[in-house]
Amino acid sequence: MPRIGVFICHCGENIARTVDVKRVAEALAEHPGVAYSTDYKYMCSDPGQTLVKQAIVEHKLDGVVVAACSPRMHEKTFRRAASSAGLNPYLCEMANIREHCSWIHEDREEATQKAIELTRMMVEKVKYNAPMQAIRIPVEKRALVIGGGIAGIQAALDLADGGAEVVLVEKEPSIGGHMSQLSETFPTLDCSQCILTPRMVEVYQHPRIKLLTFSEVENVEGYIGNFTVQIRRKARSVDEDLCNGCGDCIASCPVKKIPSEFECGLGKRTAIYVPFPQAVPNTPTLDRENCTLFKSRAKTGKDACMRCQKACQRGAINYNQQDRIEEFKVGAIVVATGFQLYKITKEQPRPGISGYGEYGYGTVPDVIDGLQFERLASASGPTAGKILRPSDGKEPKKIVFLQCIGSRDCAKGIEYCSKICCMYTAKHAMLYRHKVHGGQAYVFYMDIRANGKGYDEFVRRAIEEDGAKYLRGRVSKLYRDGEVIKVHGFDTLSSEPVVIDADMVVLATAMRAQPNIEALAQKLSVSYDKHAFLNEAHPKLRPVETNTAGVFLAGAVQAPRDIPDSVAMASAAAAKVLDLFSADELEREPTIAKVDATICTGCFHCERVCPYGAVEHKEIRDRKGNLIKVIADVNPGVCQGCGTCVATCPSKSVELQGFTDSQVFAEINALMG
Amino acid sequence: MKLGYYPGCSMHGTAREFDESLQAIAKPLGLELTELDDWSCCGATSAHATNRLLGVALPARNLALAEQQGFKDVFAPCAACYSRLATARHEMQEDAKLDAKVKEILKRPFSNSVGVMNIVEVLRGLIPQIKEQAVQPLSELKVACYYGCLLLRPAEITGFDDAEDPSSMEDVTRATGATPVEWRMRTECCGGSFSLSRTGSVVRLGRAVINDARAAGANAIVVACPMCHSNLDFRQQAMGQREGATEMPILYLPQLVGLALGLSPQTLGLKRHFVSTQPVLELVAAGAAKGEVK
Amino acid sequence: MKELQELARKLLTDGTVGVVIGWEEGPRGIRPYFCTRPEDADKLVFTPRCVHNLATYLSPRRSNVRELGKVAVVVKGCDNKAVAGLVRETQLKREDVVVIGVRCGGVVLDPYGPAELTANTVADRCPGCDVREPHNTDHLVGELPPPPPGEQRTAKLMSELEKSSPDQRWDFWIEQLSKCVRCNACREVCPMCFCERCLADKTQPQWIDSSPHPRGNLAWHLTRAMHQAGRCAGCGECERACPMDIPLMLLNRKVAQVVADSWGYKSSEDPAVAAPIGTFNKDDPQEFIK
Amino acid sequence: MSDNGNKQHDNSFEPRITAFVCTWCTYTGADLAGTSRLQMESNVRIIRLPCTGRIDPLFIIKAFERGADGVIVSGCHPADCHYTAGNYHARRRFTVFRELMDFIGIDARRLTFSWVSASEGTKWKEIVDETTDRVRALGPFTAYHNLAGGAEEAMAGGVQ
Repeated sequence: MPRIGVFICHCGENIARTVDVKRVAEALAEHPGVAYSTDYKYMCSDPGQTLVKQAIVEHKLDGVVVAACSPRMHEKTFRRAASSAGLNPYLCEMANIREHCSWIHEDREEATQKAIELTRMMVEKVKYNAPMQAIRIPVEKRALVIGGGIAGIQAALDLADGGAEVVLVEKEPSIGGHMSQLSETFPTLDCSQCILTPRMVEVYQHPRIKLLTFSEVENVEGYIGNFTVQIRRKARSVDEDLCNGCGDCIASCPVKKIPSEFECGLGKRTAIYVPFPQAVPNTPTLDRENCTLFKSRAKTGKDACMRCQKACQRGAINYNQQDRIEEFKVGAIVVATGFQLYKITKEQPRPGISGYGEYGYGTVPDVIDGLQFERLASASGPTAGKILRPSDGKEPKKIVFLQCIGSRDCAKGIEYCSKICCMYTAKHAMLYRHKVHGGQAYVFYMDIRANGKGYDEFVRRAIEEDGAKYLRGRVSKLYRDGEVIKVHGFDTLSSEPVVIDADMVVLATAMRAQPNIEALAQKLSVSYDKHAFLNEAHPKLRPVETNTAGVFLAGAVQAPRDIPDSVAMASAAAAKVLDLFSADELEREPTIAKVDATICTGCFHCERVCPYGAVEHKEIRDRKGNLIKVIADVNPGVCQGCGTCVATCPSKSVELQGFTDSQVFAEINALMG
Repeated sequence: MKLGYYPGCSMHGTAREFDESLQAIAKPLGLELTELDDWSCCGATSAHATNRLLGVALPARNLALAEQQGFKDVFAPCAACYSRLATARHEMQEDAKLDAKVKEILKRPFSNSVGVMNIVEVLRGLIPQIKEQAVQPLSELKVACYYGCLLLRPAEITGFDDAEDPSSMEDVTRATGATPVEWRMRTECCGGSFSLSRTGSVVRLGRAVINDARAAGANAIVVACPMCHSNLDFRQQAMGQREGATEMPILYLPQLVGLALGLSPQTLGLKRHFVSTQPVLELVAAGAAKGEVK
Repeated sequence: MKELQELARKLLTDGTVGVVIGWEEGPRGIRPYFCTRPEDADKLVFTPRCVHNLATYLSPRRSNVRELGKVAVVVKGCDNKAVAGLVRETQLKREDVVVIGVRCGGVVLDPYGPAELTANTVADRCPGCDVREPHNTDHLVGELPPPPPGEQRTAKLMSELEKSSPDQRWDFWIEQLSKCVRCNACREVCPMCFCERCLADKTQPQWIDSSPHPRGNLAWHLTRAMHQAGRCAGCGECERACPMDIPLMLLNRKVAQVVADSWGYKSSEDPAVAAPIGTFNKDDPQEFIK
Repeated sequence: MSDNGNKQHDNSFEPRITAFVCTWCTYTGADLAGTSRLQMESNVRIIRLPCTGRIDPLFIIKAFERGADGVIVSGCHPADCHYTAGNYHARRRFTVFRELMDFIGIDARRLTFSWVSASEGTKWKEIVDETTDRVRALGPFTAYHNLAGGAEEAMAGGVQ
């Protein structure tokens, strides 16, 4: 006869108000197999847990059912309590009589009856619970960091400084990300390059960081502690080991008019190029799409030009370089792939998102986006830090900033706030005023969201010291009228239409998820929201973890983030990884599938349905070594415990520990009441 | 394309030339228009301004007729009619209570299955046919495409083009060989039904529209709404086009298409306007003289 | 016939196989025959009375068959789908078996009954058959006879049943299934029932009541039909084997129809064609889910 | 035997409904309904499983055998499965099973299949209330419960 203890929680008044807890405890005391049944005000409290522990010892309990809140809330709590009293933690289950009973029913009689039945069901289940041991898995103490923006750089450095090996993968030719394009940063106005480039160099020089630029994640297999990742090293046509970064090839390149991605189209670059002077590594990359040689190859099959090869004294230029795949074993993955900016134009790459034709972006040259303004304001930018109109190079005397371009606009398909635009617009207004004395900046905003340390003070400074005129309202349209851009807006605070003759307009565009991030997320089995931002495991309590164990998030891949947030997330993710690496082995919940070798016929339906590829083929041989049969075998490190194999197996020769057929059967049987 | 044709009051009255030009281009473009039997008022202006239920029930009656008469789509060339019919369809879809109430009033079976189309939408769908049938190059003609308000708004009801930055009229115009100019007042208000009650406002608004079109280099304004036409054409005199400013001809979109198809000004009702369309016809002739006639 | 016998003799003589599984004339009619000696090859026949699906002897449950050496099996197109099924589900390595396909013009309902193939005697799976000439075989013998006569009776019965009310269907099935004596002939004859221990024999927990009463019978036959989804070769052996004449193929056909309508899957002779259960499309139909 | 239990019964009947739900979406959605204090019918008993992929048609058969008048199966929306694909496999499985049940003559209205996400507490309430109302109108599933059984007949006798 089992000896099960039943503990009915009042949850203060939360349960006891609707459920007659005394009656539940009494009813359960009569239930076969129940050795002890009681109720208590707060089971999760210290005395409550003590009550459970004492009962386990005193009544020699071999199973515990706590009827209280949702197991999602306190299952861990009570299993720990059971464990400390010497009972295997997996012999403890919870009946949910709060969320699923007292909170959703008013009738006391009905609720009490239901609570009794729910608790009985769990008692019946526990009778079939088996002691289980947490699973131990070895850990590969090397981390993969995907993305070499500020978040990836921070994570890589923290990890490497903490003693871990790091593989840092960046898809562009240089690390640095969006931050390297910025002029100054809010709220301190310190130069972005000045604080970032030393970090980039540190990454390059760190003995424990392997930096792979112009590379992308091809494939990910395995599980926490034991991932195998394949990295595609894209052919940059330049041998990284031979190149010394002298730049002779760049000087020799005849194709000089390619719009520079780094300068957001405001500057030009050559076909063989480094994106910006401080690039890390300082190794040029050949843009094959624009290279004369490759164009000629595609057209005539013959190589033309070859000037860069001739110019290179190290013989580092290799036109026949191919993409190659490198494989690494890693124990954890930090995803720090960042964001892209919302496209303002009518044509949108993603269905469900629409642009703003009425803002003239792309047709009126002096309407630019925020990142382009950063390049204008940057000392190393195309105008050497002078704010000049792209159309005629004149200094704009009146400038209008429009916030929330794309953000918070359901009609455009993006309802979220991009978080950084209020701040960088204030910064732009300030920088503008510092550079164009006597200039006037206007800002159209919906709300000012300046909720960081020193942020609101910063916006106030833009308004009060630098005289930016903030107008609360939207702009309906703007168009070129001779020399000026007529900006038609509405000031909702004075309830008046406003028309501004601006020399230049800057649109603060929304932050969007990276294109094709879904493909990477799928490789990592990480879920994403409808905007393709990757999902954290818990919005409050597990903000940098994902639902895939061993995969962590840092920066704007998860949601719009500014630099301080991204860095904080990166350090948090690094700390999580170092925590993971601090032990030689990992412990995991033992809710995994197990095959009964005696029954399995090896039809491998289980293998077909397993989302994780956890089912392997195992040969069963007799003593002489003759093959008897090939059966399924579940790799406990890979199995995540969904149980799809169990429901699929025709002969029921695979079981899911913790949710066995016997346990479910017992629960269904208990329905009889 | 077979469509149920809902003329509304204006097509048989002040906007006769709209109707005439539409009928004239229908055949060559393969458009089969069958007038709804027993159609009634769409509820524009008075009804929907005074009584929401009536404002929906009136157009719904016409939609129900169309459904009964077996039409998949109703085509309402008048922008106001289009707006009312499309609004009724939309509101009944969104509001189950209203839907039930209106159906009760209608006293006839109605499953709200009929689509509603406007003139721009219909012609946009016929761009390949227009290009194919065009015999008269309108290459000398620069026109300002004027959308006004009702065709595009509210965006969730009309939905056939970008309400803030539309392009469909320009697309149709390009198909005729004429050049659409870039201008800013395309979607501004013409004053609408205040023509009689607040003529001054209508004149002021209309003047801004015409001036901007002229500044952009347009030889004519193309409209898709009888109200817009009336306000811009009829009120031009009151706008006092002065000091060398010439009059601005206002054409209906099917008139422009008809010109490209080589139809006579008479057939297209081009003689019915207050502002002479002669300058337009001269430019068409100039274009014909320049280019080869197909 | 001669062609088949010659082939079998050759395979047995040159040691390619240890046994050719085919059919022979028995005292009461046609019966399966395990031919292990070249001199017995003349006993092998193929007539419209060769109803049995011999693929069932390839199942790993028949380990005694494998003791005879490498197996050659004679299959009709329908039987061949079961061979493909066994290969697909890793119960059989294709290279471990020599598949001799016979061109078929249909078989009768009963191997011991009249030999003449008419609309009345034809087996239900035959009319409209799309695999009268088997594919993916190692050998293909015989001339292609004319197509089978008659029409599918089950299809008609199925559509009648579908048109009736749920209560009528319930009454029909409970009446039919009440007859079941749980002899397990349906399971034993089925080539796709190859589990070492059938779920119906599992006692901890006992999902399916083992004694022959309507409740357990219903659970058993529902479960069997579910397990056949996308796997049933459609050979009809279960129904033929049933001593109580329960129309079991009605269930299998119904399931096959759902599988075909929902995901466009038809049972195939090609082991490489993925079974519908175990795969999915993200946009599979789901009207029934709220 | 002819009474399939598909007919209108008097109002005093309260159906027993068993819900098999996945822990990540629907169970959490039901928790949210609780946290939001959404009042609903008290006829549903939830059995928590990791994933809809774990839910076996046998569970439903057994539930009806053991006295359930209706069954709910619910899990994560397509593309939201915590295990990436368990719900897709479940969808195929139950596509067949539901049709089969219908073919056997079990009123499909006794079965509810739904996707309820962790944030859809309101939808869960609607599923519970709607299923309860529907099954209440259908009456007790006496046809199934009364199917002759073996030794357990005595046990089953407690239920109509």
